[in-house]
Amino acid sequence: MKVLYFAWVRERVGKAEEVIEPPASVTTVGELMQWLAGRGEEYALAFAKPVIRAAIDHIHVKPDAPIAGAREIAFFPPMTGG
Amino acid sequence: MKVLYFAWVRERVGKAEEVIEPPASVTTVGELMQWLAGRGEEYALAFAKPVIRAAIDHIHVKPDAPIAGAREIAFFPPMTGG
Amino acid sequence: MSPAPIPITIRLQQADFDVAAEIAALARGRADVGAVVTFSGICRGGEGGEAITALTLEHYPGMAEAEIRRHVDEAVARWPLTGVTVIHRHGRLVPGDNIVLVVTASAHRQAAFLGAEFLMDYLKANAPFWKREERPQGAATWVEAHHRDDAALTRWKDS
Amino acid sequence: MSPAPIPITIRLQQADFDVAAEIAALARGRADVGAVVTFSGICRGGEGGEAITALTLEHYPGMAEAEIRRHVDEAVARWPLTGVTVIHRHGRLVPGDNIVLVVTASAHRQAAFLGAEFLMDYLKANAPFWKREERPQGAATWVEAHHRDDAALTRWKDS
Repeated sequence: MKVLYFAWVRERVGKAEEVIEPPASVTTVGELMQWLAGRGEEYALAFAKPVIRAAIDHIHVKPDAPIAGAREIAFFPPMTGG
Repeated sequence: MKVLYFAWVRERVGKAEEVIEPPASVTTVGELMQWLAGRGEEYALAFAKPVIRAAIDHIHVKPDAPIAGAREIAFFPPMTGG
Repeated sequence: MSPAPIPITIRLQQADFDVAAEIAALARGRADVGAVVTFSGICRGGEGGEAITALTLEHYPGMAEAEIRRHVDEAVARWPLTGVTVIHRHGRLVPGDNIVLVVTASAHRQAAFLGAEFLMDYLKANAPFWKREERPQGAATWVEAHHRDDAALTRWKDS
Repeated sequence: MSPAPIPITIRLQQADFDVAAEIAALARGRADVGAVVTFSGICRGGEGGEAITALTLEHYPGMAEAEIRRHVDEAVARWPLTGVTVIHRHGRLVPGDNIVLVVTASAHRQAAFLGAEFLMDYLKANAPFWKREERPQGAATWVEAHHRDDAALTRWKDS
Protein backbone atom coordinates (compact mmCIF):
# COMPACT_ATOMS: atom_id res chain seq x y z
CA MET A 1 0.00 0.00 0.00
CA LYS A 2 1.42 3.34 -1.09
CA VAL A 3 1.24 6.21 1.38
CA LEU A 4 1.82 9.87 0.52
CA TYR A 5 2.52 12.80 2.86
CA PHE A 6 2.09 16.48 2.10
CA ALA A 7 3.03 19.85 3.59
CA TRP A 8 4.03 19.70 7.27
CA VAL A 9 3.06 16.03 7.53
CA ARG A 10 5.67 15.33 4.83
CA GLU A 11 8.23 17.52 6.58
CA ARG A 12 7.75 15.82 9.93
CA VAL A 13 7.78 12.28 8.57
CA GLY A 14 10.83 13.22 6.53
CA LYS A 15 9.66 11.67 3.26
CA ALA A 16 7.05 12.33 0.59
CA GLU A 17 5.95 8.74 0.10
CA GLU A 18 6.62 5.15 1.05
CA VAL A 19 5.20 1.68 0.71
CA ILE A 20 3.87 0.19 3.94
CA GLU A 21 2.45 -3.15 5.02
CA PRO A 22 0.25 -2.59 8.07
CA PRO A 23 -0.98 -5.67 9.98
CA ALA A 24 -4.41 -7.07 9.15
CA SER A 25 -5.79 -5.62 12.40
CA VAL A 26 -5.49 -2.13 10.89
CA THR A 27 -8.70 -1.75 8.90
CA THR A 28 -9.61 1.97 8.91
CA VAL A 29 -7.88 5.23 8.08
CA GLY A 30 -7.94 6.21 11.75
CA GLU A 31 -6.33 2.94 12.78
CA LEU A 32 -3.71 3.38 10.08
CA MET A 33 -2.86 6.82 11.47
CA GLN A 34 -2.45 5.34 14.95
CA TRP A 35 -0.29 2.57 13.56
CA LEU A 36 1.86 5.05 11.66
CA ALA A 37 2.21 7.22 14.77
CA GLY A 38 3.79 4.25 16.54
CA ARG A 39 6.52 3.80 13.93
CA GLY A 40 8.93 6.30 15.45
CA GLU A 41 9.40 9.79 16.84
CA GLU A 42 9.05 11.55 13.48
CA TYR A 43 5.76 9.75 12.79
CA ALA A 44 4.51 10.40 16.33
CA LEU A 45 5.20 14.12 15.75
CA ALA A 46 3.57 14.12 12.32
CA PHE A 47 0.41 12.39 13.50
CA ALA A 48 0.12 14.07 16.92
CA LYS A 49 -2.33 16.70 15.71
CA PRO A 50 -5.92 15.53 15.28
CA VAL A 51 -6.45 17.87 12.33
CA ILE A 52 -4.75 15.62 9.78
CA ARG A 53 -6.90 14.86 6.72
CA ALA A 54 -6.76 11.76 4.57
CA ALA A 55 -7.63 10.74 1.02
CA ILE A 56 -7.93 7.28 -0.48
CA ASP A 57 -7.27 7.09 -4.21
CA HIS A 58 -7.79 10.87 -4.56
CA ILE A 59 -11.07 11.03 -2.59
CA HIS A 60 -11.33 12.78 0.78
CA VAL A 61 -12.23 10.27 3.51
CA LYS A 62 -13.00 10.33 7.22
CA PRO A 63 -11.06 8.34 9.87
CA ASP A 64 -13.68 5.59 9.89
CA ALA A 65 -13.21 4.85 6.16
CA PRO A 66 -12.01 1.27 5.48
CA ILE A 67 -8.60 0.95 3.86
CA ALA A 68 -9.27 -2.42 2.20
CA GLY A 69 -8.55 -2.21 -1.52
CA ALA A 70 -6.86 1.20 -1.32
CA ARG A 71 -4.03 1.70 -3.80
CA GLU A 72 -2.87 5.08 -2.49
CA ILE A 73 -3.56 6.74 0.84
CA ALA A 74 -2.51 10.34 1.44
CA PHE A 75 -2.19 12.29 4.70
CA PHE A 76 -2.04 16.05 4.82
CA PRO A 77 -3.02 19.14 6.82
CA PRO A 78 -6.28 21.01 6.15
CA MET A 79 -6.05 22.50 2.66
CA THR A 80 -5.09 26.13 2.10
CA GLY A 81 -5.35 26.53 -1.66
CA GLY A 82 -7.26 29.03 -3.72
CA MET B 1 -37.46 74.08 -17.43
CA LYS B 2 -35.54 71.65 -19.62
CA VAL B 3 -37.15 68.31 -20.36
CA LEU B 4 -35.33 65.28 -21.84
CA TYR B 5 -36.81 62.17 -23.44
CA PHE B 6 -35.07 58.82 -23.94
CA ALA B 7 -35.61 55.57 -25.84
CA TRP B 8 -39.21 55.03 -26.99
CA VAL B 9 -40.43 58.08 -25.10
CA ARG B 10 -38.05 60.14 -27.24
CA GLU B 11 -39.17 58.35 -30.42
CA ARG B 12 -42.89 58.93 -29.71
CA VAL B 13 -42.52 62.57 -28.70
CA GLY B 14 -40.34 63.06 -31.76
CA LYS B 15 -37.59 65.03 -30.04
CA ALA B 16 -34.81 64.42 -27.53
CA GLU B 17 -35.28 67.56 -25.47
CA GLU B 18 -37.17 70.82 -25.23
CA VAL B 19 -37.77 73.77 -22.92
CA ILE B 20 -41.27 73.93 -21.45
CA GLU B 21 -43.19 76.35 -19.27
CA PRO B 22 -45.96 74.44 -17.49
CA PRO B 23 -48.58 76.46 -15.59
CA ALA B 24 -48.13 77.06 -11.87
CA SER B 25 -50.84 74.50 -11.12
CA VAL B 26 -48.46 71.74 -12.25
CA THR B 27 -46.39 71.02 -9.13
CA THR B 28 -45.39 67.34 -9.26
CA VAL B 29 -43.74 65.00 -11.73
CA GLY B 30 -47.03 63.12 -12.15
CA GLU B 31 -48.92 66.32 -12.90
CA LEU B 32 -46.23 67.32 -15.37
CA MET B 33 -46.64 64.00 -17.19
CA GLN B 34 -50.41 64.56 -17.39
CA TRP B 35 -49.86 68.09 -18.68
CA LEU B 36 -47.36 66.88 -21.29
CA ALA B 37 -49.79 64.14 -22.40
CA GLY B 38 -52.30 66.86 -23.22
CA ARG B 39 -49.94 68.70 -25.58
CA GLY B 40 -50.78 66.62 -28.66
CA GLU B 41 -51.16 63.18 -30.13
CA GLU B 42 -47.46 62.31 -30.06
CA TYR B 43 -47.26 63.28 -26.37
CA ALA B 44 -50.44 61.41 -25.54
CA LEU B 45 -48.93 58.30 -27.15
CA ALA B 46 -45.59 58.75 -25.37
CA PHE B 47 -47.14 59.20 -21.94
CA ALA B 48 -49.95 56.66 -22.30
CA LYS B 49 -48.06 53.87 -20.58
CA PRO B 50 -47.91 54.10 -16.80
CA VAL B 51 -44.46 52.55 -16.71
CA ILE B 52 -42.60 55.75 -17.60
CA ARG B 53 -39.86 56.68 -15.16
CA ALA B 54 -38.59 60.14 -14.33
CA ALA B 55 -35.46 61.78 -13.02
CA ILE B 56 -34.93 65.29 -11.71
CA ASP B 57 -31.40 66.61 -12.08
CA HIS B 58 -30.03 63.08 -12.55
CA ILE B 59 -31.83 61.52 -9.57
CA HIS B 60 -34.62 58.94 -9.99
CA VAL B 61 -37.91 60.33 -8.62
CA LYS B 62 -41.47 59.09 -8.12
CA PRO B 63 -44.58 60.77 -9.60
CA ASP B 64 -45.30 62.63 -6.36
CA ALA B 65 -41.92 64.39 -6.39
CA PRO B 66 -42.24 68.21 -6.54
CA ILE B 67 -40.80 69.86 -9.64
CA ALA B 68 -40.12 73.21 -8.02
CA GLY B 69 -36.47 74.18 -8.50
CA ALA B 70 -35.78 71.45 -11.05
CA ARG B 71 -33.28 72.39 -13.75
CA GLU B 72 -33.66 69.24 -15.86
CA ILE B 73 -36.41 66.65 -15.86
CA ALA B 74 -36.02 63.44 -17.85
CA PHE B 75 -38.65 60.87 -18.89
CA PHE B 76 -37.75 57.36 -20.03
CA PRO B 77 -38.84 53.71 -20.03
CA PRO B 78 -37.63 51.28 -17.35
CA MET B 79 -33.87 50.88 -17.75
CA THR B 80 -32.36 47.93 -19.61
CA GLY B 81 -28.63 48.47 -19.22
CA GLY B 82 -25.93 46.20 -17.93
CA MET C 1 -10.00 57.75 10.88
CA SER C 2 -11.74 57.73 7.54
CA PRO C 3 -10.44 55.14 5.09
CA ALA C 4 -7.98 56.20 2.40
CA PRO C 5 -9.58 56.90 -0.97
CA ILE C 6 -9.46 53.94 -3.32
CA PRO C 7 -9.09 53.98 -7.10
CA ILE C 8 -12.51 54.30 -8.72
CA THR C 9 -12.88 54.44 -12.49
CA ILE C 10 -16.18 54.94 -14.32
CA ARG C 11 -16.19 55.21 -18.07
CA LEU C 12 -19.03 55.37 -20.59
CA GLN C 13 -17.63 54.84 -24.03
CA GLN C 14 -18.31 53.52 -27.51
CA ALA C 15 -14.92 51.78 -27.66
CA ASP C 16 -14.31 48.25 -26.44
CA PHE C 17 -12.48 47.61 -23.16
CA ASP C 18 -9.51 45.45 -22.19
CA VAL C 19 -10.30 43.29 -19.17
CA ALA C 20 -6.67 42.38 -18.49
CA ALA C 21 -5.61 46.04 -18.49
CA GLU C 22 -8.42 46.94 -16.09
CA ILE C 23 -7.47 44.11 -13.70
CA ALA C 24 -3.84 45.23 -13.82
CA ALA C 25 -4.85 48.81 -13.09
CA LEU C 26 -6.39 47.70 -9.78
CA ALA C 27 -3.84 45.04 -8.79
CA ARG C 28 -0.41 45.91 -10.19
CA GLY C 29 2.09 47.13 -7.65
CA ARG C 30 -0.26 46.59 -4.72
CA ALA C 31 0.47 44.16 -1.91
CA ASP C 32 -2.99 44.44 -0.34
CA VAL C 33 -5.07 43.03 -3.21
CA GLY C 34 -5.75 39.32 -2.85
CA ALA C 35 -8.89 38.98 -4.95
CA VAL C 36 -10.10 40.53 -8.19
CA VAL C 37 -13.52 39.73 -9.63
CA THR C 38 -14.58 40.78 -13.12
CA PHE C 39 -17.97 40.65 -14.74
CA SER C 40 -18.17 41.02 -18.50
CA GLY C 41 -21.58 41.44 -20.08
CA ILE C 42 -21.59 40.37 -23.71
CA CYS C 43 -24.12 40.90 -26.54
CA ARG C 44 -25.82 37.59 -27.27
CA GLY C 45 -27.04 36.53 -30.68
CA GLY C 46 -30.54 35.67 -29.58
CA GLU C 47 -33.08 35.42 -26.82
CA GLY C 48 -35.66 32.68 -26.51
CA GLY C 49 -34.96 31.31 -29.98
CA GLU C 50 -35.26 34.69 -31.70
CA ALA C 51 -32.12 35.88 -33.43
CA ILE C 52 -30.68 39.33 -32.74
CA THR C 53 -28.42 40.94 -35.32
CA ALA C 54 -27.43 44.03 -33.37
CA LEU C 55 -28.04 45.96 -30.19
CA THR C 56 -28.04 49.73 -29.84
CA LEU C 57 -27.46 51.17 -26.40
CA GLU C 58 -28.82 54.62 -25.66
CA HIS C 59 -27.87 56.32 -22.41
CA TYR C 60 -28.49 59.50 -20.47
CA PRO C 61 -25.12 61.29 -20.36
CA GLY C 62 -24.44 62.89 -17.01
CA MET C 63 -27.05 60.91 -15.13
CA ALA C 64 -25.51 57.56 -16.13
CA GLU C 65 -22.14 58.46 -14.65
CA ALA C 66 -23.78 59.97 -11.55
CA GLU C 67 -26.00 56.94 -10.97
CA ILE C 68 -23.12 54.49 -11.37
CA ARG C 69 -20.95 56.61 -9.08
CA ARG C 70 -23.61 56.59 -6.35
CA HIS C 71 -23.76 52.81 -6.45
CA VAL C 72 -19.98 52.42 -6.52
CA ASP C 73 -19.79 54.66 -3.45
CA GLU C 74 -22.41 52.51 -1.74
CA ALA C 75 -20.48 49.32 -2.60
CA VAL C 76 -17.30 50.84 -1.19
CA ALA C 77 -19.16 51.78 2.00
CA ARG C 78 -20.60 48.26 2.37
CA TRP C 79 -17.57 46.09 1.63
CA PRO C 80 -13.80 46.53 2.16
CA LEU C 81 -12.95 47.04 -1.51
CA THR C 82 -9.54 48.28 -2.61
CA GLY C 83 -10.65 49.42 -6.06
CA VAL C 84 -13.62 49.47 -8.45
CA THR C 85 -13.87 49.95 -12.20
CA VAL C 86 -17.11 50.16 -14.19
CA ILE C 87 -17.11 50.57 -17.97
CA HIS C 88 -20.39 50.66 -19.92
CA ARG C 89 -20.41 50.87 -23.68
CA HIS C 90 -23.03 52.72 -25.74
CA GLY C 91 -23.85 52.84 -29.43
CA ARG C 92 -24.38 49.93 -31.81
CA LEU C 93 -23.00 46.52 -30.87
CA VAL C 94 -23.21 43.12 -32.54
CA PRO C 95 -23.37 39.64 -31.00
CA GLY C 96 -20.10 38.78 -29.29
CA ASP C 97 -19.29 42.41 -28.49
CA ASN C 98 -18.62 43.45 -24.91
CA ILE C 99 -21.32 45.62 -23.32
CA VAL C 100 -20.32 46.21 -19.72
CA LEU C 101 -17.40 45.51 -17.40
CA VAL C 102 -17.32 45.61 -13.61
CA VAL C 103 -14.04 44.97 -11.79
CA THR C 104 -13.80 44.82 -8.01
CA ALA C 105 -10.64 44.28 -5.96
CA SER C 106 -10.28 43.43 -2.29
CA ALA C 107 -8.00 41.67 0.18
CA HIS C 108 -10.40 38.70 0.26
CA ARG C 109 -12.74 37.06 -2.17
CA GLN C 110 -16.10 37.63 -0.47
CA ALA C 111 -16.03 41.43 -0.67
CA ALA C 112 -14.92 41.32 -4.31
CA PHE C 113 -17.74 38.94 -5.30
CA LEU C 114 -20.43 40.81 -3.35
CA GLY C 115 -19.32 44.19 -4.65
CA ALA C 116 -19.43 43.02 -8.27
CA GLU C 117 -22.84 41.35 -7.92
CA PHE C 118 -24.31 44.36 -6.17
CA LEU C 119 -23.06 46.70 -8.88
CA MET C 120 -24.34 44.51 -11.69
CA ASP C 121 -27.77 44.18 -10.09
CA TYR C 122 -28.01 47.96 -9.75
CA LEU C 123 -26.63 48.68 -13.20
CA LYS C 124 -29.29 46.42 -14.71
CA ALA C 125 -32.18 48.02 -12.87
CA ASN C 126 -31.15 51.63 -12.21
CA ALA C 127 -28.52 52.87 -14.62
CA PRO C 128 -30.15 54.97 -17.38
CA PHE C 129 -29.37 52.80 -20.39
CA TRP C 130 -31.84 51.44 -22.92
CA LYS C 131 -31.27 48.61 -25.35
CA ARG C 132 -32.84 48.41 -28.79
CA GLU C 133 -32.58 45.10 -30.63
CA GLU C 134 -32.36 44.61 -34.37
CA ARG C 135 -33.67 41.35 -35.81
CA PRO C 136 -33.23 39.68 -39.19
CA GLN C 137 -36.79 40.62 -40.12
CA GLY C 138 -38.81 43.58 -38.97
CA ALA C 139 -38.12 46.83 -37.20
CA ALA C 140 -35.85 47.26 -34.22
CA THR C 141 -37.63 46.98 -30.87
CA TRP C 142 -36.80 48.33 -27.43
CA VAL C 143 -35.97 45.64 -24.89
CA GLU C 144 -38.48 45.42 -22.08
CA ALA C 145 -37.21 45.53 -18.52
CA HIS C 146 -37.19 42.20 -16.73
CA HIS C 147 -39.06 41.78 -13.48
CA ARG C 148 -36.27 39.47 -12.36
CA ASP C 149 -33.88 42.43 -12.46
CA ASP C 150 -36.01 44.38 -10.02
CA ALA C 151 -36.43 41.24 -7.92
CA ALA C 152 -32.64 40.81 -7.81
CA LEU C 153 -32.39 44.10 -5.91
CA THR C 154 -34.38 42.92 -2.92
CA ARG C 155 -31.30 40.95 -1.85
CA TRP C 156 -29.41 44.16 -1.14
CA LYS C 157 -32.04 46.00 0.89
CA ASP C 158 -31.23 46.68 4.50
CA SER C 159 -32.85 44.66 7.27
CA MET D 1 -32.14 15.05 -23.88
CA SER D 2 -28.91 15.48 -21.99
CA PRO D 3 -27.26 18.87 -22.40
CA ALA D 4 -24.40 19.23 -24.88
CA PRO D 5 -20.94 19.04 -23.32
CA ILE D 6 -19.48 22.43 -22.49
CA PRO D 7 -15.83 23.50 -22.62
CA ILE D 8 -14.14 22.70 -19.33
CA THR D 9 -10.47 23.47 -18.78
CA ILE D 10 -8.53 22.59 -15.64
CA ARG D 11 -4.84 23.34 -15.46
CA LEU D 12 -2.31 23.10 -12.63
CA GLN D 13 0.85 24.89 -13.63
CA GLN D 14 3.84 26.85 -12.43
CA ALA D 15 3.45 29.40 -15.22
CA ASP D 16 1.31 32.52 -14.95
CA PHE D 17 -2.05 32.74 -16.72
CA ASP D 18 -3.63 35.29 -19.07
CA VAL D 19 -7.11 36.27 -17.91
CA ALA D 20 -8.07 37.91 -21.21
CA ALA D 21 -7.08 34.82 -23.19
CA GLU D 22 -9.11 32.58 -20.88
CA ILE D 23 -12.18 34.81 -21.18
CA ALA D 24 -11.82 34.81 -24.97
CA ALA D 25 -11.54 31.01 -24.99
CA LEU D 26 -15.01 30.75 -23.41
CA ALA D 27 -16.71 33.64 -25.21
CA ARG D 28 -15.17 34.14 -28.65
CA GLY D 29 -17.34 33.02 -31.53
CA ARG D 30 -20.26 32.10 -29.32
CA ALA D 31 -23.64 33.79 -29.53
CA ASP D 32 -25.03 32.18 -26.36
CA VAL D 33 -22.62 33.68 -23.82
CA GLY D 34 -23.99 36.82 -22.20
CA ALA D 35 -22.00 36.85 -18.96
CA VAL D 36 -18.43 35.95 -18.02
CA VAL D 37 -17.21 36.15 -14.44
CA THR D 38 -13.56 35.82 -13.49
CA PHE D 39 -11.99 35.43 -10.09
CA SER D 40 -8.26 36.05 -9.78
CA GLY D 41 -6.56 35.15 -6.50
CA ILE D 42 -3.36 37.10 -6.01
CA CYS D 43 -0.47 36.68 -3.55
CA ARG D 44 -0.64 39.46 -0.97
CA GLY D 45 2.39 41.03 0.70
CA GLY D 46 1.16 40.59 4.23
CA GLU D 47 -1.52 39.42 6.58
CA GLY D 48 -2.56 41.18 9.78
CA GLY D 49 0.40 43.56 9.65
CA GLU D 50 3.01 40.80 9.15
CA ALA D 51 4.95 41.00 5.90
CA ILE D 52 5.19 38.02 3.56
CA THR D 53 8.09 37.84 1.11
CA ALA D 54 7.04 34.72 -0.79
CA LEU D 55 4.51 31.91 -0.90
CA THR D 56 5.21 28.32 -1.92
CA LEU D 57 2.25 26.24 -3.06
CA GLU D 58 2.52 22.48 -2.70
CA HIS D 59 -0.17 20.30 -4.26
CA TYR D 60 -1.16 16.66 -4.63
CA PRO D 61 -0.83 15.91 -8.36
CA GLY D 62 -3.61 13.74 -9.64
CA MET D 63 -5.94 14.36 -6.74
CA ALA D 64 -5.91 18.13 -7.25
CA GLU D 65 -7.13 17.79 -10.84
CA ALA D 66 -9.69 15.15 -9.84
CA GLU D 67 -11.04 17.18 -6.93
CA ILE D 68 -11.36 20.34 -9.03
CA ARG D 69 -13.03 18.36 -11.82
CA ARG D 70 -15.60 16.93 -9.41
CA HIS D 71 -16.53 20.41 -8.27
CA VAL D 72 -16.64 21.82 -11.78
CA ASP D 73 -18.99 18.97 -12.75
CA GLU D 74 -21.16 19.80 -9.76
CA ALA D 75 -21.25 23.50 -10.71
CA VAL D 76 -22.23 22.58 -14.27
CA ALA D 77 -25.02 20.37 -12.91
CA ARG D 78 -26.31 23.12 -10.61
CA TRP D 79 -26.25 26.14 -12.92
CA PRO D 80 -26.70 26.63 -16.68
CA LEU D 81 -23.04 27.37 -17.40
CA THR D 82 -21.71 27.44 -20.97
CA GLY D 83 -18.05 27.01 -19.99
CA VAL D 84 -15.70 26.79 -16.99
CA THR D 85 -11.95 27.28 -16.66
CA VAL D 86 -9.93 26.73 -13.48
CA ILE D 87 -6.18 27.35 -13.36
CA HIS D 88 -4.23 26.92 -10.13
CA ARG D 89 -0.54 27.70 -9.95
CA HIS D 90 1.97 25.84 -7.78
CA GLY D 91 5.58 26.49 -6.80
CA ARG D 92 7.10 29.67 -5.37
CA LEU D 93 5.24 32.94 -5.86
CA VAL D 94 5.92 36.46 -4.66
CA PRO D 95 3.48 39.23 -3.66
CA GLY D 96 1.54 40.45 -6.68
CA ASP D 97 1.76 37.11 -8.48
CA ASN D 98 -1.40 35.38 -9.60
CA ILE D 99 -2.31 32.21 -7.68
CA VAL D 100 -5.63 30.99 -9.02
CA LEU D 101 -8.10 31.81 -11.77
CA VAL D 102 -11.73 30.74 -12.11
CA VAL D 103 -13.70 31.74 -15.21
CA THR D 104 -17.38 30.93 -15.63
CA ALA D 105 -19.54 31.73 -18.64
CA SER D 106 -23.31 31.64 -18.97
CA ALA D 107 -26.20 33.23 -20.83
CA HIS D 108 -27.06 35.30 -17.75
CA ARG D 109 -25.14 36.83 -14.89
CA GLN D 110 -26.55 34.94 -11.92
CA ALA D 111 -25.32 31.49 -13.01
CA ALA D 112 -21.88 32.87 -13.83
CA PHE D 113 -21.54 34.57 -10.43
CA LEU D 114 -22.86 31.59 -8.45
CA GLY D 115 -20.69 29.10 -10.33
CA ALA D 116 -17.54 31.13 -9.70
CA GLU D 117 -18.28 31.64 -6.02
CA PHE D 118 -19.11 27.99 -5.49
CA LEU D 119 -15.88 26.90 -7.17
CA MET D 120 -13.75 29.32 -5.17
CA ASP D 121 -15.33 28.28 -1.89
CA TYR D 122 -14.63 24.62 -2.67
CA LEU D 123 -11.14 25.26 -3.99
CA LYS D 124 -10.26 27.04 -0.75
CA ALA D 125 -11.57 24.30 1.50
CA ASN D 126 -11.23 21.05 -0.48
CA ALA D 127 -8.59 21.25 -3.20
CA PRO D 128 -5.35 19.61 -2.03
CA PHE D 129 -3.06 22.62 -2.03
CA TRP D 130 -0.97 23.90 0.86
CA LYS D 131 0.61 27.32 1.23
CA ARG D 132 3.89 27.99 3.00
CA GLU D 133 4.74 31.60 3.73
CA GLU D 134 8.21 33.12 3.86
CA ARG D 135 8.72 36.15 6.08
CA PRO D 136 11.52 38.73 6.28
CA GLN D 137 12.75 37.14 9.51
CA GLY D 138 12.48 33.55 10.63
CA ALA D 139 11.63 30.26 9.00
CA ALA D 140 8.83 29.67 6.51
CA THR D 141 5.56 28.58 8.10
CA TRP D 142 2.62 26.64 6.74
CA VAL D 143 -0.56 28.68 6.49
CA GLU D 144 -3.31 27.45 8.80
CA ALA D 145 -6.73 26.77 7.35
CA HIS D 146 -9.37 29.38 8.10
CA HIS D 147 -12.58 28.39 9.83
CA ARG D 148 -14.29 30.97 7.65
CA ASP D 149 -13.43 28.89 4.58
CA ASP D 150 -15.24 25.85 5.99
CA ALA D 151 -18.10 28.11 7.09
CA ALA D 152 -18.38 29.47 3.54
CA LEU D 153 -19.32 26.00 2.32
CA THR D 154 -22.49 25.76 4.38
CA ARG D 155 -24.08 28.13 1.86
CA TRP D 156 -23.92 25.46 -0.86
CA LYS D 157 -25.33 22.52 1.07
CA ASP D 158 -28.63 21.13 -0.12
CA SER D 159 -31.80 21.66 1.91
